[in-house]
Amino acid sequence: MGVPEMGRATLINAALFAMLPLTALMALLLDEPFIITLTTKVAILALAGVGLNIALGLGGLVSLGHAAFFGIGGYAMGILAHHAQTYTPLMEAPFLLEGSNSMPLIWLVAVIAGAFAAMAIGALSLRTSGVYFIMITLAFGQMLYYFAISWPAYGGEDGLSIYVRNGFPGLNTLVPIQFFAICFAVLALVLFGVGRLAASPFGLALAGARQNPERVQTVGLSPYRLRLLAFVISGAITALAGALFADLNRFVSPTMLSWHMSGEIMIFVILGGVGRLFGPVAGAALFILLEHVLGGLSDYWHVYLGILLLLVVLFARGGLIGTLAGREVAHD
Amino acid sequence: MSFLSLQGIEASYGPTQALFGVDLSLEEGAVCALMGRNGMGKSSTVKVICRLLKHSVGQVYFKGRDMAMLPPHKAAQAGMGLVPEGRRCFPNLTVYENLIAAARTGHWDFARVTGLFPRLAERRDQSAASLSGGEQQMLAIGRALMTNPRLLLLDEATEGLAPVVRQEIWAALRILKSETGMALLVVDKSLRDLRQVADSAVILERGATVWAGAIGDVTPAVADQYLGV
Amino acid sequence: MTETLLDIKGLRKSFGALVATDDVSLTLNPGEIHALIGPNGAGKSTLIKQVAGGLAPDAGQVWFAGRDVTGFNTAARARAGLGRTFQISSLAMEYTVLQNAVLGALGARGTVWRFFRPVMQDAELRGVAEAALERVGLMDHRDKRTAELSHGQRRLLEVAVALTLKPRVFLMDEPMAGLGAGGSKRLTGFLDGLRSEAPILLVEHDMDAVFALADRISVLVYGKVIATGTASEIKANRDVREAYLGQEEAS
Amino acid sequence: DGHGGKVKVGMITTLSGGGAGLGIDVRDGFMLATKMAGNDNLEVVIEDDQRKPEIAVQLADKMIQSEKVDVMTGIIWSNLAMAVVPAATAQGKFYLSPNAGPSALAGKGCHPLYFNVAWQNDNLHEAAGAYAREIGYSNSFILAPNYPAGQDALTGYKRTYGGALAGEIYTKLGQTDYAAEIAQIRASGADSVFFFLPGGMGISFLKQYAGSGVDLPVVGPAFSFDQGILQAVGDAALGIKNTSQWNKDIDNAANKAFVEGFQAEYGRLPSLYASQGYDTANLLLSAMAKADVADADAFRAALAEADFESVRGDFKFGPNQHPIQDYYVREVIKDGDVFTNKIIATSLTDHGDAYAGECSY
Amino acid sequence: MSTILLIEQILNGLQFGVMLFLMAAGLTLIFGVMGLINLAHGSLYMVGAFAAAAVAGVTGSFVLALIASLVAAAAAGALVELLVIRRLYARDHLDQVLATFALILIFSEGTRWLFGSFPLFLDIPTAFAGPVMLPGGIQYPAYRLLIIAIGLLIAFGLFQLIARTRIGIQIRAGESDREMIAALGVDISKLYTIVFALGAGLAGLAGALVGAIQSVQVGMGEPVLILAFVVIVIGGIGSIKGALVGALLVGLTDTLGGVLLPELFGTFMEASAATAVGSSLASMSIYILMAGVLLFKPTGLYGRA
Ligand SMILES: Nc1ncnc2c1ncn2[C@@H]1O[C@H](COP(=O)(O)OP(=O)(O)OP(=O)(O)O)[C@@H](O)[C@H]1O
Ligand SMILES: Nc1ncnc2c1ncn2[C@@H]1O[C@H](COP(=O)(O)OP(=O)(O)OP(=O)(O)O)[C@@H](O)[C@H]1O
Ligand SMILES: CC(C)C[C@H](N)C(=O)O
Ligand SMILES: [Mg+2]
Ligand SMILES: [Mg+2]
Repeated sequence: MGVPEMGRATLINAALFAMLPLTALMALLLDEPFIITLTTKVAILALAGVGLNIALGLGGLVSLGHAAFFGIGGYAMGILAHHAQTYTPLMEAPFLLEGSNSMPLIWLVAVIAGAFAAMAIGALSLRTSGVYFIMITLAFGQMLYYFAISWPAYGGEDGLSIYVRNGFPGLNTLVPIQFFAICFAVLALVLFGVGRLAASPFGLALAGARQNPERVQTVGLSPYRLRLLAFVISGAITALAGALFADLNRFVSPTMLSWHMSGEIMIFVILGGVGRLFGPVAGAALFILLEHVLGGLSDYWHVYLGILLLLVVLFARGGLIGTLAGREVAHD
Repeated sequence: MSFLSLQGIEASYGPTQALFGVDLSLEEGAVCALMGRNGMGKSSTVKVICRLLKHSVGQVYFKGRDMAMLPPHKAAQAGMGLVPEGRRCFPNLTVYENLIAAARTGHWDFARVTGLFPRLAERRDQSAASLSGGEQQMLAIGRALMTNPRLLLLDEATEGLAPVVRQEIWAALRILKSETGMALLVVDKSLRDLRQVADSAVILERGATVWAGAIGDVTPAVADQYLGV
Repeated sequence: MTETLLDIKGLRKSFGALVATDDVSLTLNPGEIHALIGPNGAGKSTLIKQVAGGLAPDAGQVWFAGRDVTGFNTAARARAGLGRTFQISSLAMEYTVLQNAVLGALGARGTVWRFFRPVMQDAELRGVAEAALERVGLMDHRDKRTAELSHGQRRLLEVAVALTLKPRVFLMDEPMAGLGAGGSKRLTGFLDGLRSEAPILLVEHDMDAVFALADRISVLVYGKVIATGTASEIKANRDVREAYLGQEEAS
Repeated sequence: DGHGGKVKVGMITTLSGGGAGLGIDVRDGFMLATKMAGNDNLEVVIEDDQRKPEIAVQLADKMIQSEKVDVMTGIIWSNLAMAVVPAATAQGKFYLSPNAGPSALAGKGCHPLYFNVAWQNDNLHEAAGAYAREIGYSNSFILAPNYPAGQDALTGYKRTYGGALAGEIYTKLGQTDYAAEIAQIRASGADSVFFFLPGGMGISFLKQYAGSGVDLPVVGPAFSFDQGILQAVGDAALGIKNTSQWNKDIDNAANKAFVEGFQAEYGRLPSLYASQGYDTANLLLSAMAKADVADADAFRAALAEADFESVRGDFKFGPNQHPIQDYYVREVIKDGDVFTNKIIATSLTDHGDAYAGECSY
Repeated sequence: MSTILLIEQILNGLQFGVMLFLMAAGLTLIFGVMGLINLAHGSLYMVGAFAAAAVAGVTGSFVLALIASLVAAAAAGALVELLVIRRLYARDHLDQVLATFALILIFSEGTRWLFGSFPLFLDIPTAFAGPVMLPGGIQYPAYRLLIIAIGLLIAFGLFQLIARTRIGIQIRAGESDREMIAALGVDISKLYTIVFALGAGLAGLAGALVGAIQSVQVGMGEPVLILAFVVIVIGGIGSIKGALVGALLVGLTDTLGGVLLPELFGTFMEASAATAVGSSLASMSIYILMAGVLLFKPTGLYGRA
């Protein structure tokens, strides 16, 4: 990697990153609250993508089941807030557990639940590799999806509506720009953390295991453990994004767990550039922008979306950032 | 015009240029040794000849035909057979399937190849992935012979082979050359072996031809200067 | 003689009807190079895999530094001090040469569970890695991506990574393969010096190197050790000449 | 602030993907009514929800925050309605449902600003149950997909049917092969079959049922026998009885104008959904004639009067602002080349819904 | 449950399996043999069904409709291969995922553009319309027997093609090293176009055959696509035999799970709760099956490491 190119990538990353708050601020000035909401959506979906990118980009673990974690985060929010909203306890025996509508607490629960789910799913799935891994993660995702649809306690396929957004100490989360600020701050923190992670010894070993597991073993490291940990971190971050997404919509339903969702998160990552720290940000921004702009054009706007995506894959190799930063893709 | 000729070839992998002016020519039925230290461009030259690498400057002629626009399979059909560096057997195919995958009719058939390498007959229905390194090497050579080429490109074809087998292969190639008039371009590290089969030699340094002549003229001094022996 | 470092006892491995390793026992002592030669398909790589941990033997044990490591997996054996090179290069192809070496150094350090310190700025790891690259002569290429190396250069990197592990024993599967004549000569010199750091179990078809280096040579044919001895003993062995060396090598 | 009688409507409906036909019909019915009324004070913004609840929620945010609409409508699917309606009404917007009628919004979750112009989800199934009882079926085999609307469907049927059940099955949502269910029906000794399988599921079921040799009578709600999909089912549907609050042969002036107008404008026969969209627009127009939307109470009262010419004939709202109306039994017939429905009986008259009692504002 | 019913359900399971195989066969060719993740395979299935419906609508002939489905889907496949897919072989699986996802969007909405938003009509020919009586007093739809026959025939043909013919060998060789097989003189590009078109044609044929007893509508391919992926993963990617066995397993599990689980729960639960719980579990059953198989055989039943 040449130094000037690195410089260019950094520049693009900075520009991309600044674009989000700038858009939000601009919308605030123009009194276009919906644009702020859209920007918030980009930030949250980017966060989900950043989570997936740890497994996908760094670890080479192509998970088509990340909607499971996204949805688990969503339901963590939905269930806690639902109980708080209806003043019913979450459980009474063996000890009393109340619902909650405090965002930080919900996040904590989402992250822990996501991590545990990723641990369980990962521990089993990582026995396979390649396409089989894609499919087994899909299988676990679909199991959760069908479970959520037919489990009546929390709305089944109808999902759960939460009428007010959960609270964050000192902020009014219902004001779009304030909620945006929260989501953006979370994204920024996670990006910083993941950036460090990628450059750390763990990151080097993990990416090494992606390229050549045999090699990592012969230097005395266990690819399985490296990957499992990556998968857990990845699931936890995606779950956090799920909790935020549920809060954005004040709604959660099994569609958050469907394979379409997994596919969409993956598409943000690929579109932006696999393994690029800021790739999911670029990918989510472009996708949401297209969806929003094209959606108004015609009943058949999916055709245009399809064509544009196709052009990106065929001609923008290495995703958006890869193309802009001008470095050829790593794998050939 | 020669059977095979390269003039002023330059070629790159993406942004990295590997060849900076390779000249080489070979007559029908002749054997040329391509030599040079590691990373000097021997394999890249071989790839340019069989079109796996496109050159940006210079000309490649094979049997009087400009190869510039030909895709690899056309080059092969024109009569080139490749034993690539690193063997590249098809791991998911059996030995037999590897051999017949791209076979063309001619002198070399399954019986003749397994006559040369009896081990391959013993392993006929085993997957190539489970062969030993040397067995894979035999398979790669056999596979190229099965296409009955007029020009055989051998890139480190004896790497990892036991000395006896190596000697057998060179012996077979010598017979081949005299009986069928097949031309050979050989990359190999053993100067001693090359001296037995080759007629001429070309030495590369930093991607360019720096020495060419009869194999007998590769004196210890030349070898020391260019090959570090 | 000092105590044996690596002790292979009665290893046996078959693939279906094929007995690839047939009751093989070998030892490796400190300071020596023990070469393993034999025809293609004799079972040399299979043996190395069983010692390094990629393949479980059907019977027999591998003792290393007084411990039975037969039940260890590859990673555990590497941590115990078995450093291996592959017959066919096995490297992280997208990494730079230096990153590959740092990965080795990291493995040798044992702990990767650090999440926030940039690894390429870790002076200690870099030091180990660069020293190893220097020794095999790849320092000039350290920022090249491994995929851009020529075949021979990759072989050298393979050796360099093994060096970073600071192993107590080297298991080398055809390190000379793919090196030019000059390269082989240099590597031969290098390995000669290396044996004082850690003994080497060396599989090689390059007889010049084997005869120049080996203190002892074992010959494997059809999975069985048919002879063990010094270079001159082996050269003089008729069976070995017939099965393996052929005419000129022995002359 | 006074709107000067202007009303801005936000329509969120399904216009792309597999379920698009329903949304397109609702939209077309709605737009036909506004065109026929020629009322310049009505402005409609339309967005495609792609049948995804999350997208619907975000579009609702957009309608409310950026478009600043007064009234919302359009949603086809119950799960999307559950996602959007409570939030919209909580923010003071009127919501007029042209199709989905989940029980939660009819009972405890009812809201003064929420009006359902179609039916409560159970209604058509109740009508089917009532018909089955009347005609003397006493051992029905019933099936529906395993999701809330499916559970509502079987509950609704059982509520009015009252006979024994030969079997009760929940199928997988989106299932396309029903051989196993049909075998169970064959073996069950049932005297009739009731099913609720909307969309492609119903088409598959009917075709496979027809080929199976089982010839028990079938009843179901209109959804699997409506104009849009009847042609795709073909002969397999002929003669089947289905229940609906509307049909194109209902004899009144409004319906006649609607059916003719729709055919003239779009070149196809209108469907149930189109009729619902059409009625929704006319309800809205009738309220606009009486009150300003800025005065929410007055506008709500005007809506509640339901003072418009419904294509269904008599139409009024119950206490929970869901329809009180007649439900008919239709039979699938072939009219020339076209499959269509003919009303053969009235199943329920002036029928409300079971949840109204739970609703209090 | 009576034995006869159980046997009939097993038959149904097998038949559903064969139906899945029809779809999985083309997918295994493309996915397994060429190493390409083709999410748009479901779209080709849809193209076949629509082509058949359109031709049947005009000509009234089912045989012509089947031919049209094959031709239209194969042509669409060849076109897609030439324009898009061939640039993707050398790429990461992920690029293939994105590109073929884009193709789904284009195909689905393009079809809706051409044919409208309402399902189309395609019916089975009258010769196969009714049930036939099998030994043991089982009534079984004749058309489903026809599907079983066609499916098994295709299975046999494909197996021969891939395992026995030289073309099959070359295709498999190309899967592991495209460049090398080209360097040996095989025009792998042309070969792949043909294979892709063949796989597409099979998907189209499956779409038409299945469309006659299901609904022909936009998006009909997606649920089957996922099932077909499940099938070939259970069977082991690249193995035609595996695809057949996997399809039968999935068919049986799905059918019998849906029938037996509610009954099982009914033995100790109240009826309507038992149906609900039983059918929830049944809808998860094939995924549980897949996860189970992969845990014990990480490369599927007949897959290679
Ligand atoms: N795929 C590649 N991408 C980028 N650069 C490459 C690639 N392959 C080779 N090179 C570069 O091209 C140069 C020539 O390599 P080549 O493989 O032709 O050498 P060689 O003479 O065959 O060496 P060896 O004896 O080690 O095989 C080397 O400097 C190498 O780094
Ligand atoms: N997984 C396997 N399945 C079946 N046979 C195998 C397997 N692995 C190795 N073999 C066979 O075992 C024998 C020994 O192979 P091995 O790789 O150990 O040979 P080697 O002595 O290293 O040969 P070379 O010098 O050619 O590298 C070979 O004949 C090979 O075909
Ligand atoms: C068209 C109808 C069958 C829709 C149904 N009300 C649902 O919520 O799914
Ligand atoms: Mg080379
Ligand atoms: Mg070996």
